[in-house]
Amino acid sequence: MQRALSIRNVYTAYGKADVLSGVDIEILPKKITCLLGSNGAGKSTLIRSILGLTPPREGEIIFEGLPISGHPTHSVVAKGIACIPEGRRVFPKMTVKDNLLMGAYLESSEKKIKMNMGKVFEIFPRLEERQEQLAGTMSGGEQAMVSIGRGLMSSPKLLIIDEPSLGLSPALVSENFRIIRKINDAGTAVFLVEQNVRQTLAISHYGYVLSQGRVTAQGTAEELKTSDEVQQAYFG
Amino acid sequence: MKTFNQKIAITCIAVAVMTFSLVAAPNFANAKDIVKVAFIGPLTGGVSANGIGGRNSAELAVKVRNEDPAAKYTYEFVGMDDECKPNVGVQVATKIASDKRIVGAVAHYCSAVALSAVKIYHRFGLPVIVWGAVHPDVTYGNKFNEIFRVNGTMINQNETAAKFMTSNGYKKFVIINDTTDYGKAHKEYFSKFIVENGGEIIESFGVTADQQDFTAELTKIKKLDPEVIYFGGLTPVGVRIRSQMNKLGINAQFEGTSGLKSDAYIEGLGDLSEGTLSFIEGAPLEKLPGGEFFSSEYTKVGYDQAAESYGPFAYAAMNLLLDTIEEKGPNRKAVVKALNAPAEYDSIIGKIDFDDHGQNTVAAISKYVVQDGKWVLWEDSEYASGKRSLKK
Amino acid sequence: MDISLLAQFTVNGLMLGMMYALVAVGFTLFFGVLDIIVFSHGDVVMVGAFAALTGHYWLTGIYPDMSMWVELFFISCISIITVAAFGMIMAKTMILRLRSASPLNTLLATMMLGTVLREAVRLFFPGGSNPKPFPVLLPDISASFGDFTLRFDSVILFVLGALLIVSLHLLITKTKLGMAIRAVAQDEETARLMGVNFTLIVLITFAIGSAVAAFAGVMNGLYYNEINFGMGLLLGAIGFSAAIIGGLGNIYGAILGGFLFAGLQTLGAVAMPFASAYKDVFAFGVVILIMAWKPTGLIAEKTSERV
Amino acid sequence: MSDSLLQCTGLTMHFGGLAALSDMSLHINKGEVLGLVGPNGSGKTTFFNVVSGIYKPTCGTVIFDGKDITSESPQAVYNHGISRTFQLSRLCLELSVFDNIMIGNHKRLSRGFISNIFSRRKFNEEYEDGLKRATHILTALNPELANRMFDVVSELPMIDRRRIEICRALISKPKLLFLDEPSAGMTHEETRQLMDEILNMGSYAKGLSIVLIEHEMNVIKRVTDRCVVFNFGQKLFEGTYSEVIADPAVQEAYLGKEVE
Amino acid sequence: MSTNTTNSLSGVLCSFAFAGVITALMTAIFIVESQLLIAGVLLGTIGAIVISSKFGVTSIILKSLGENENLSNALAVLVTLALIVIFYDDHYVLFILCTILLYSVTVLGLNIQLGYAGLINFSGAAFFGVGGYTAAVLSQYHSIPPILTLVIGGIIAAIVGSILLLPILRTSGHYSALVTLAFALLFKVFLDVNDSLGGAQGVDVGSFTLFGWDFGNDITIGSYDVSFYVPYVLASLVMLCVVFFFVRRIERSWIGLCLDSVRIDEVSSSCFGINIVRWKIVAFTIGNFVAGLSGALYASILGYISPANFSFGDSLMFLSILLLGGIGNLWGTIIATAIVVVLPEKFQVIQEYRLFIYSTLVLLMIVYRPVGLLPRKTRTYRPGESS
Repeated sequence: MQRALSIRNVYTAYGKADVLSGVDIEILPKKITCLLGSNGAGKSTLIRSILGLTPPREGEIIFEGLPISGHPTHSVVAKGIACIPEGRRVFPKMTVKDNLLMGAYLESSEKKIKMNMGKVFEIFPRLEERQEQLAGTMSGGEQAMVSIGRGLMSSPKLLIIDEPSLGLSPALVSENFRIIRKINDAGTAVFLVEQNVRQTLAISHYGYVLSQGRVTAQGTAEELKTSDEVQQAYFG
Repeated sequence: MKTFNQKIAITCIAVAVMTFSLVAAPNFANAKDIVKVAFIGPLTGGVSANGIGGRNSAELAVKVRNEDPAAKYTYEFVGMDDECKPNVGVQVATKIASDKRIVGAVAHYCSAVALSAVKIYHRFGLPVIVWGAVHPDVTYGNKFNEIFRVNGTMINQNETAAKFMTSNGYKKFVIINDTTDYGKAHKEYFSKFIVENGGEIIESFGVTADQQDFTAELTKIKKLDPEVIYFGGLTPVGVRIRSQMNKLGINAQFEGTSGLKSDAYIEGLGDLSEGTLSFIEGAPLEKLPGGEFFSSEYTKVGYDQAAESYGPFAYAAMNLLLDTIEEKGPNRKAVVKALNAPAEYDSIIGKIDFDDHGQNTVAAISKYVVQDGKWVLWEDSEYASGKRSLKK
Repeated sequence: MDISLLAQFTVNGLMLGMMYALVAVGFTLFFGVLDIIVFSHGDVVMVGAFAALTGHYWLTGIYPDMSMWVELFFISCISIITVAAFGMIMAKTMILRLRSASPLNTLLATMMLGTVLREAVRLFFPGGSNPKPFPVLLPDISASFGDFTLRFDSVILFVLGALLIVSLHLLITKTKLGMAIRAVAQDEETARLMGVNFTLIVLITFAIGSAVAAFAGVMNGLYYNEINFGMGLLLGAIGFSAAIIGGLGNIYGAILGGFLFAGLQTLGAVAMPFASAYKDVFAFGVVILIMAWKPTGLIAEKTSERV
Repeated sequence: MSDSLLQCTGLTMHFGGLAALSDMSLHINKGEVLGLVGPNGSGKTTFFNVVSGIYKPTCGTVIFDGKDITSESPQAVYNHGISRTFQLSRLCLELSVFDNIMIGNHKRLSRGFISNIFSRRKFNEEYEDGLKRATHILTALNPELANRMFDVVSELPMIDRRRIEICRALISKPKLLFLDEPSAGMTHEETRQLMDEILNMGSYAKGLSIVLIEHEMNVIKRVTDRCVVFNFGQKLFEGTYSEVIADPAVQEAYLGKEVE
Repeated sequence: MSTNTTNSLSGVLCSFAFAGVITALMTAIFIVESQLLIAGVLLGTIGAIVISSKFGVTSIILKSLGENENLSNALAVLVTLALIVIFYDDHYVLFILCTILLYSVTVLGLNIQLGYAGLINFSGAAFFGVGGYTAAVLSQYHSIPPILTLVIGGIIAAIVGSILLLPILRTSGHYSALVTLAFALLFKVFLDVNDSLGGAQGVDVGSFTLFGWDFGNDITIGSYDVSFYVPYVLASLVMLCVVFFFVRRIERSWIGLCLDSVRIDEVSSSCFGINIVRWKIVAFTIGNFVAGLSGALYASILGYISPANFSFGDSLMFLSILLLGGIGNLWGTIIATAIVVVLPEKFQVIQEYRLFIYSTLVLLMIVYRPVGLLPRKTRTYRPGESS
């Protein structure tokens, strides 16, 4: 099977304590792979490891056949990975437009940037209306749009999305998931990290469950929906 | 553990004994011929050019003496830096005064430092000959037997200056002075003599020694429109004030005190220094009795910095100290006693005659003006001959 | 007070304020990208002035008949380029290392760095302990209106300073580089996620900040025609104060702070019922009052969690 | 309600335009263990922060033990008898275990200069007393930890830090204890141990009420008498554990909406 | 306390020997004049430290000193007394001793502010100076006993410091650093231009008089002329001991615990009833009081003070001593003070270069060993008690 990103036997530590201990995950091209797990399971640490923000202590991370573990973040991003971080993290004192432009920071072709921005505005017409507004003054839902749009600006091969449902109302959450699906339909591989099991599995193709820094279950979305491990991870 | 601890204890004691013997050893060796003499002056900071010039000159005196086979002792020269700061001066003074091997010192360019240090010399009985500080109180403020001075005081300086200025037709003066005793005393004496000679002090401004911007003061001064701006302070601030005067288009005559007359002033200003006046005690080097000898010796050693105006004073002071030690032996009390006895000494700066306060009474004041990038004696200048004229 | 005198004080204050603002901008830029106060910045200004002076010695040695304007251009370039390079080296070798240190340590370390720079110039620049004349490279023309003298060189310097601030503003707001700098300042980690090379941006920011400081140094030299090794100490303290009262991390705050401080000094010197020598006491006293009134600066941008 | 210890009515907390809590009313009974559950960002920790005085609520009232403590300072709230732990452990890492616990004992320590510096009789009494009590609680939690009383906290593993935090919150004999995700960062086994220990705490402090924020539902299941489910700053559901997990609205909030 | 008596006996011996070595070393450094020999002694010392730490000797010495704290405190006093006896007539060495002792006192005061409560103070030298100027003014009134002069100096420093309390309590971080920095600059300029306190020139400070005995006069004991500095060194030593005891007790009490807690985490402190404002005020005020106290004695010893003594640079020096010694470690403070005061005095060769070398060293130290010479240890409330 062809893979977009392989995570092999990764150990990551903050200080002395290992947060990830031997994680193996395969992310498929053009598919949505999800990672489920409760708070403190190590999901965010895994993302940080992939992106080079907290380099793994041991193990390999391979993107399209090339090792990227230990590379600085900007060169990982340059290879075609984009991230929509947890809590949206828009640049509060920049306009919506500037935020989107930051998403295309490594893109030099004006034409492409314009095209991508057009696409983003197509998905989120609201952003086009508000492109001169400072992102920090927008509502949570609008900031989520900025954050997702920003992630799309570099037309990445792999989009990592960290907890898109955090702090959003149910209507917005479903809307976001619909958009993620749409993004994937356009051919972008998505690595979706979520707590929200049902909606996540509803749109994913394949999934992993992370618990205490280890992968405790994996399988297709259908398999996981009925898995006890998932119930276990959430309801004990 | 126990034995190990004992080992450590033994090691420690052994180390202690060794260190003691190491320290004690050199003190028993050669004790005789060497006599220490000290120099204190500002070797760092804004007026270091004068300090280093003085240090070199004093050191030169010691070198010359050491080369003289007739000398009874070998002299060791100790040069110290007072940074032109009173507090540092007090510490350095304490240091040399409490070093019993130092028999005498030639000290201080900055009056602020000299004033604060004289008490220390008195307390420790160290004979000190001042080579540059001009505040009258250095000698006249107390009656300390240990303090002598070869250069004149600012009283003479300002009297000459005031007379000269008023006789040249200047009437309206503004004073800028730094806030040390040096600056304040200059303001006081100059004001006094100006008023006595029929001039008028319109206003005076106190400034701090590390101030960079004087535009606010100078703008006020411009409004007052004086004929002369008199500056009581040292070179660095003088350079700043003169250059900012120009920026604000103030066209008054600039006049400084002995603290301004240094080559650094001209170097710092270039053409702007032209026409600046300064008054200083003592005659120029080439007119001094031993001037030629001094400058040839100074160049022979090859110092990379000039002796500056007070170099000859430092040389003379050190020479006088060495002479006295040769005659009376390396003993502080004997030196103090000898110097207090009424006598006249010949030196490269002419006759030295101390009054009962230790002040050299021979105080000729020279007037200088900057002409073509040099301090020129007024009488020899094109200004005096009428070829050029001061600002009106 | 009559109007011409008032105009004169205003012009003096504006010149002073421009210099302070240029220094304060550096403080605030560095704080923006690294959350670090680089206290040696005032001494970098001094280094800039001395670099220009060295350039002057060197150029007049080779081409003694160079025209004023050409020389001014070249020595400014020499100063700005060397100091910018110096800023990058300093950031790379020291400041980035201090990022994980406690804020007190960074503050002290950069203060010590300032002392090292000051002492190095004093000891190793020929005759460095004496004040040095700075070449007059601007035409000596002035216009007088009563007691008010407006000097052509002041006007040029002020305009140049203003142009520099405007171009800095354009750089920060309109260019991709400026966007990256702003992004790093607002959220370093997310900026990295966008593909920003953090270290590079920090180095470039230090180059820019130091270049502005070098310009301030040249400006200082041209304005006073005299430079000395100690000029950076107070300038640094004032730049720091200006950046803080403006609100750290905000360039406009720094500029406001710079002019405000100059205004306070001028006010203290001319309009207060005490001797002009108290002007710094007055200015710093007001700074303390401002901190009590607005604990995060006049334009609060980014609260400083550190120290 | 006679046995109600804490009564919150209409608590609302706005951050800028965001309502972290809106019109939250709930009560806690004496001696009860109440579980707070809900997705991330649903306002549980904000609730703790409002009650313990770190945030001033936009509106609403908090009555504790018959006294209105709305908008009181954190110090005052502590002195009334509410203490807490923090979601991200907020121990003083560079201090010893004992020091950290004594910070929690602040209420009972004299702060005068005489007793602290000159005449140490009173200080010594307090020191012995504090040491005894700290040892007592720590032993109840984990006897080994009690032997490491003067070790630096930064050298200890996460579970021990949690224990210390709990001990710090307990030593002042509070009437009400807030535990904010005590299991975060621990393994299942460790969580289980800790929960046993929490259940034991009743033996140390009689009549102690506990409010527990927790994601591990088996913990909730084991230790709570009653649960309140938060979602979007509002109370979604209130009942026993079995009622909670049976409720479709809770299922939806937790696992997400059943998708067609 | 150690259990085995033989063991502790050899530990005591060991401590005594160590004290002997320190005395010898200090004596050597003070006596030796030749720059080469000084360099030799210093290199030897550094070499000895390096070698002995390699064999674990240093840690054993430190441990046996730490285990028996009363003994090591007494030994430290003994070493100082021994140095006083050795140099009974050497004014300059005694003066340097005074400087070390009193600078240590000031830095201990700053330690309460920064090391415990986390309040950064860039105007330490200013409060030191307030004490000094108070002594200068009071020395005109001979009827005031010295001890009262010192205490008044401390109180005035604390009062002056209270001007800054409001801005300091309201600000945090760099904003708070600016408040003290601005005050340090303001204070120096104020003294420079204010004539009533001597201006930039400075003022004389009269020596202490007690029942007609003037501290400024030399003393003759038997056939020995004892330097007038000896009583001052003794007074400084007593002051250091008292302040050291006081700061140690603060550290080992609930007060120290509250201060630590305020420094490390204000939110969690307030959740456990700790009054942050109160403890910040207490720490700032006590620190300034201590600085004023030592400043008053220092000024009396110096006999002469000027604004240049109390510049921003001096405040920086105090802070860098604190950092070099290891923030919060009282012995580290004293050792660092000794190094910072003595080294430039002994190395005259580097005269012009000393500030350059000093600042370079501090810079390297901060970059490469940010914890200082002796990092602070975990608190134990009673001497000898440890984990």
